[in-house]
Amino acid sequence: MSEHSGRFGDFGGRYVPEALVPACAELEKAFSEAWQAPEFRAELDGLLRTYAGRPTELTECPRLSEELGIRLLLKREDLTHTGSHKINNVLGQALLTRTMGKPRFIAETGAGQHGVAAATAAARFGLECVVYMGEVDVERQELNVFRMRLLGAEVRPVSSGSRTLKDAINEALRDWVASVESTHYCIGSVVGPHPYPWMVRELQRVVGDEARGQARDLLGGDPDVVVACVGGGSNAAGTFAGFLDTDARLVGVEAEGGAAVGRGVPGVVHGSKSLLLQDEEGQIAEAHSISAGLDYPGVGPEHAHWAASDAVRYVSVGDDAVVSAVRRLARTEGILAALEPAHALAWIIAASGTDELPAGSTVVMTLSGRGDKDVAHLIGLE
Amino acid sequence: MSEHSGRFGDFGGRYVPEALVPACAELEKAFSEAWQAPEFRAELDGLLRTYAGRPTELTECPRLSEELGIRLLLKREDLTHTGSHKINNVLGQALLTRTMGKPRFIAETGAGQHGVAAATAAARFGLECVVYMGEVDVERQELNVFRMRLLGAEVRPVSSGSRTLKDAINEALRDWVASVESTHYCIGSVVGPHPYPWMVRELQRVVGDEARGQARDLLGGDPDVVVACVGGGSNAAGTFAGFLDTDARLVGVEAEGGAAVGRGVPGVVHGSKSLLLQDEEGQIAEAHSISAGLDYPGVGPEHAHWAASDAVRYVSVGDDAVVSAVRRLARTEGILAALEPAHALAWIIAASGTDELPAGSTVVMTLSGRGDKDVAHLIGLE
Amino acid sequence: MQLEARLRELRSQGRKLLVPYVTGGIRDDWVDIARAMVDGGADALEIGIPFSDPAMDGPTIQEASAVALARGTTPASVFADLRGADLGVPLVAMTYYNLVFRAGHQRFAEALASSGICAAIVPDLCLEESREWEAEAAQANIETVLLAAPVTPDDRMAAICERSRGFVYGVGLMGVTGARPELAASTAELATRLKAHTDRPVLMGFGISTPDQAAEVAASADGVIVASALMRPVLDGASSESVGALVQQLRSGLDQTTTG
Amino acid sequence: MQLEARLRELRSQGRKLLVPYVTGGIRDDWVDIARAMVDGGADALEIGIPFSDPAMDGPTIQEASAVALARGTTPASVFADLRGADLGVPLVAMTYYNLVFRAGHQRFAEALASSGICAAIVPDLCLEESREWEAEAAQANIETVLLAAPVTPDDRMAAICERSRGFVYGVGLMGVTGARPELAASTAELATRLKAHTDRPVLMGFGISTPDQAAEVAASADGVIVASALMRPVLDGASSESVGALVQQLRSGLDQTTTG
Ligand SMILES: Cc1ncc(COP(=O)(O)O)c(C=O)c1O
Ligand SMILES: Cc1ncc(COP(=O)(O)O)c(C=O)c1O
Repeated sequence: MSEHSGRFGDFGGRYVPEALVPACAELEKAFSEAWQAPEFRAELDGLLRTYAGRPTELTECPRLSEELGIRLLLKREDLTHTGSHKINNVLGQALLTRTMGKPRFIAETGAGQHGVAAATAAARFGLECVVYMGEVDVERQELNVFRMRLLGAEVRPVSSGSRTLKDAINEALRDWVASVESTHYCIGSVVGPHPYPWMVRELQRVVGDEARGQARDLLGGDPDVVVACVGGGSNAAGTFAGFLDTDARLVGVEAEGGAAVGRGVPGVVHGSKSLLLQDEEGQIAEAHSISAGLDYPGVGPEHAHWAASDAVRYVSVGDDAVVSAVRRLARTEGILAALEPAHALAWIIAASGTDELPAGSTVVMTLSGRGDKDVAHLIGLE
Repeated sequence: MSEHSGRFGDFGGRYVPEALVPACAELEKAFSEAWQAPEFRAELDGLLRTYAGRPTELTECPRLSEELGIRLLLKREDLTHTGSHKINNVLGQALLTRTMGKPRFIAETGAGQHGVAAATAAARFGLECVVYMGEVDVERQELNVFRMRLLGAEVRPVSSGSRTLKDAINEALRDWVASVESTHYCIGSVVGPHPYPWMVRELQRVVGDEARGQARDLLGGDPDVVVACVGGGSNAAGTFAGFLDTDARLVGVEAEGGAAVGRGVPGVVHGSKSLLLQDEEGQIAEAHSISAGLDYPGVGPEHAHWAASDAVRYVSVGDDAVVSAVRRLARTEGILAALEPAHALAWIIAASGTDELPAGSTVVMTLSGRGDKDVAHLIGLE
Repeated sequence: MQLEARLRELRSQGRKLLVPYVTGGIRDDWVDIARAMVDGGADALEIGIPFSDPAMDGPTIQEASAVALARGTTPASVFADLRGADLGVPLVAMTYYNLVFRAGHQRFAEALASSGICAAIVPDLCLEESREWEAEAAQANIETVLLAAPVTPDDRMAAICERSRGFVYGVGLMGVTGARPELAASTAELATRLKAHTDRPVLMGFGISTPDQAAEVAASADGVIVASALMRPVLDGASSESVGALVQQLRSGLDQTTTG
Repeated sequence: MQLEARLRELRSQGRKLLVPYVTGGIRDDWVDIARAMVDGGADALEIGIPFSDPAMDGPTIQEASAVALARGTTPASVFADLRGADLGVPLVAMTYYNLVFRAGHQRFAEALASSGICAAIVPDLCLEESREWEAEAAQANIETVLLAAPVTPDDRMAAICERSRGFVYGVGLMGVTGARPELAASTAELATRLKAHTDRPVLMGFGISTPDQAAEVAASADGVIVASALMRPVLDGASSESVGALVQQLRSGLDQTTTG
């Protein structure tokens, strides 16, 4: 993997104040070198394997598949340590933080999964950790707030703007610009200024690479369709990275109220150019999704590029379908999905038997995380 | 593995009303046959691997090990599907339930982990599921109650007696005796009438068998000490089963307020003879532990036998040490242990550097489950 | 007084047998309640020795046990209360095995005997586990009543009938103790099967609460055991006399069935 | 009026430059506030065009932006308010890049120009990303002010000073906008470095709030930008006159520094 330009077609870039330019450059260099260094790769692989529980399984869903008339395989990121794909990214970034000699690790979080993962990696490497989280999310993902605190992280509730993920990112950037010399900002998705979108996709591609191999073992070939949910887009980017050069159709599923690809227009926020929910003037719109992790008006720039180049098809589903998808998977397969990946499932359920997903299709879906964090919220809906 | 007598030295047996004798006999036969049948073993292994995420890792703890002056390896049952070793047992029993042609699956639960696992297996196999849980535990393990409900199980709070695990078992037995022809009672630990203690130990030995192999790869030999927490004793039994024929010293750690081996005397409850906290007359005492899963006045009969024959050493630790052990592991290694296995860790922390666990010892500890279910409770203590 | 001998004698007189149950120590006046039961026409009494974990009992007997224990009832206090009470009918202890095991078989059996109890029911001791106890109980002249359930297979039922002493306890339904609105079909079926297996008195219990139910069961068995239907009013504060009256109604119900 | 020309001219008169900031649309009377600032001695004004996600701003400017947006402020409304206001000093727009990008570079630049604004600061456009905008802005006679930070390396600083128009904005500290009790040591250091690199006016901003702080900074720079210290009272309801008085105090502070 050679160095990356930071551009994905018309998207990407590094839209940051001068104060952050050196840090972005330092990180780009550190990652470029590390990613080509066999020792770094070996250390990361070792951590992913012996600490985080990789490889994760590709699980058949016999009962749900039969009901839907397809063959559904779930890539089980819910089985990783801390319970979502976010761990893949943070372990890589924590290693880089050590390489760069920084003692402090900050993160933003929406669903809390990235915050928990970041707090986890920070504890494992003895880094000081602060996590920014919108007040709305602090409430609806209480369990994860507790987990972060037990892991020794300081959780700072963010009360500005929509008090969700986008505001947490703003606040993390504000911290970073004031602390950049001692602090690594561990962004949780394929968003932000270069090198983040590229780096995070590379750190997440283990999901897609594993899934492709496992699908070949199970199916004797590539699946017909590969589906993942898209918030910032890291689990999807990591998944799709493994299948871009196959014939599989790739589908990214957004939350209806946060469909940056589906309903956004080009814009620049949080350091890169991408598709963005915004008004006529360019004010960023507030996303609205039941899932904190997809409650984000933007999307990673590579997704904007994949959408523009028709490499991936993007669709969206609403909250109600998502909640029933969680219940349906729980009751048919005994797997409690997080609300975020339940978007992917909701689309699969709706599309099964239509031209989108004809009977007999083989489908690989990334189950990006487990639903423990969401059950209190879901029960409240009953 | 040939049929088992149901006796472990002076302990074990089948102390049940006549109404349950045929069901116990049927189960014994079904398990004996299945356990010798390559197809059953292959199906179970497949489920454990592709559904439940086995094998689980044996994780080094570099920072905590250094602090303690030992080499600590954690057997990561927290990384299994549903988050504890309980899944190993329920998948086996769910397969047997299918074999026996029963459509209904009932379980008792303390910490809720067994209940969640049972509800999970029931969903996966399309079985109706009812879980009995003491009212005290319903409160302190709320997350798991929600999880069970989302999985389609009915959770029935038990208000009799101490309103914890022992009373949940009583209530499950009451259900079973009234429904035995259609219902399998999926006991969650190495307790109950024959064949349960034997069967559950066999279903859990995958923990110890894997750990032994992994320890040999990592250490080039067997560990000095193997430690597991003991409530009913299933994770410990499964772990120890893998090391009984090695030179490793085996240590079972009970909760101080539920130390059936440490402070119990022989008695009979819940279908078998074992060590039991009870008064002079034989009334069962109430256990008191911060961890719902160890809040049980009895222990599996094989542990009573291992204690009597000095095959395993049993110790106990108090609530405070357990809570600090959870925090310490979280902050040094980024791993959030359940309160139950934190007992094992608390003992290791206390024993490190003493004659019990001299500097340089290699220690394998079973981390039987993750702490998500406990964090709300722990934060409440702050 | 030997239980089995007495029951056979009564049966030979054409009488249907009535064995009411009382939880020892359920109230201060529990011995008066027992006496009222006798006065109401009981042929023998089942005395529950309360246990902390009555896994085979339904809500009523659970509550009765808990109430008795909360009052400080112990096996020793039950025995003490009975000693010298001279209730005039055979007394059958009913308790869970751990109380027996903890005391020691011999000690427990002797304690029963010395308080005037002549038989014992230990519902969580199935056939395979009870032999030792049966032998040591017999040494102290305690008859061990064994239980059979609707699911008990024939060969096993034969063994139970063979080894049981006092009577054979037919557990009329699959379930725990407790009054139920309808009599389980399994009750009569089991009674019929047991009667075909043995000449020993066959008494049916579990789920029998009304005089009509008692009469119906007694059509195929030698008698009935009634527990929850009597303990419910006791828990609710009924006087011993009114409990005696309930027993009397059961007695009348049974007496209608009496075959010449 | 061209910004850089004007600032050079003032500097050549030995005057230390004062550029107060006002969030466009923060109140109904925001143009009056701007005018009071001019009356108080401002040499130019920085006009904030509020953005929903001001990631480089501290609490005060965040609040000011949120308040302005809640009042319905848009770039167009700010431009409309300014058109014909004739404030008598050069106006510099300050906004985040998305508002520029969304409108289109050319359209945005022309809108600035037609409302009498002559320069722009876009803090999230770093050197690599700003070239296109700079060119299209220049076409509309809009000068683009570039920023340098304490961590900006020398080579980069040279390029910034080279390409910046209007003045060079020295971000005096690593952090977001906002008043601070103490002046950051980095402010003077950066000013000195910038002055060594360029002959263009060097104005320092971020964390300058009192006349003393302004005077201290002006010892090594050509002037200061003051934002949060002025927007805080505006948010708290201060009259435009009293804001003008604050500017006047800053002016006096600077004038003490004035070197012949
Ligand atoms: C389980 C899970 N899936 C998906 C997401 C969305 O992030 P991304 O789109 O970067 O994968 C989150 C974010 O918190 C998450 O927790
Ligand atoms: C994580 C965990 N560990 C241990 C236990 C105790 O059970 P056992 O002693 O059978 O392993 C429980 C019981 O709920 C549990 O949830």
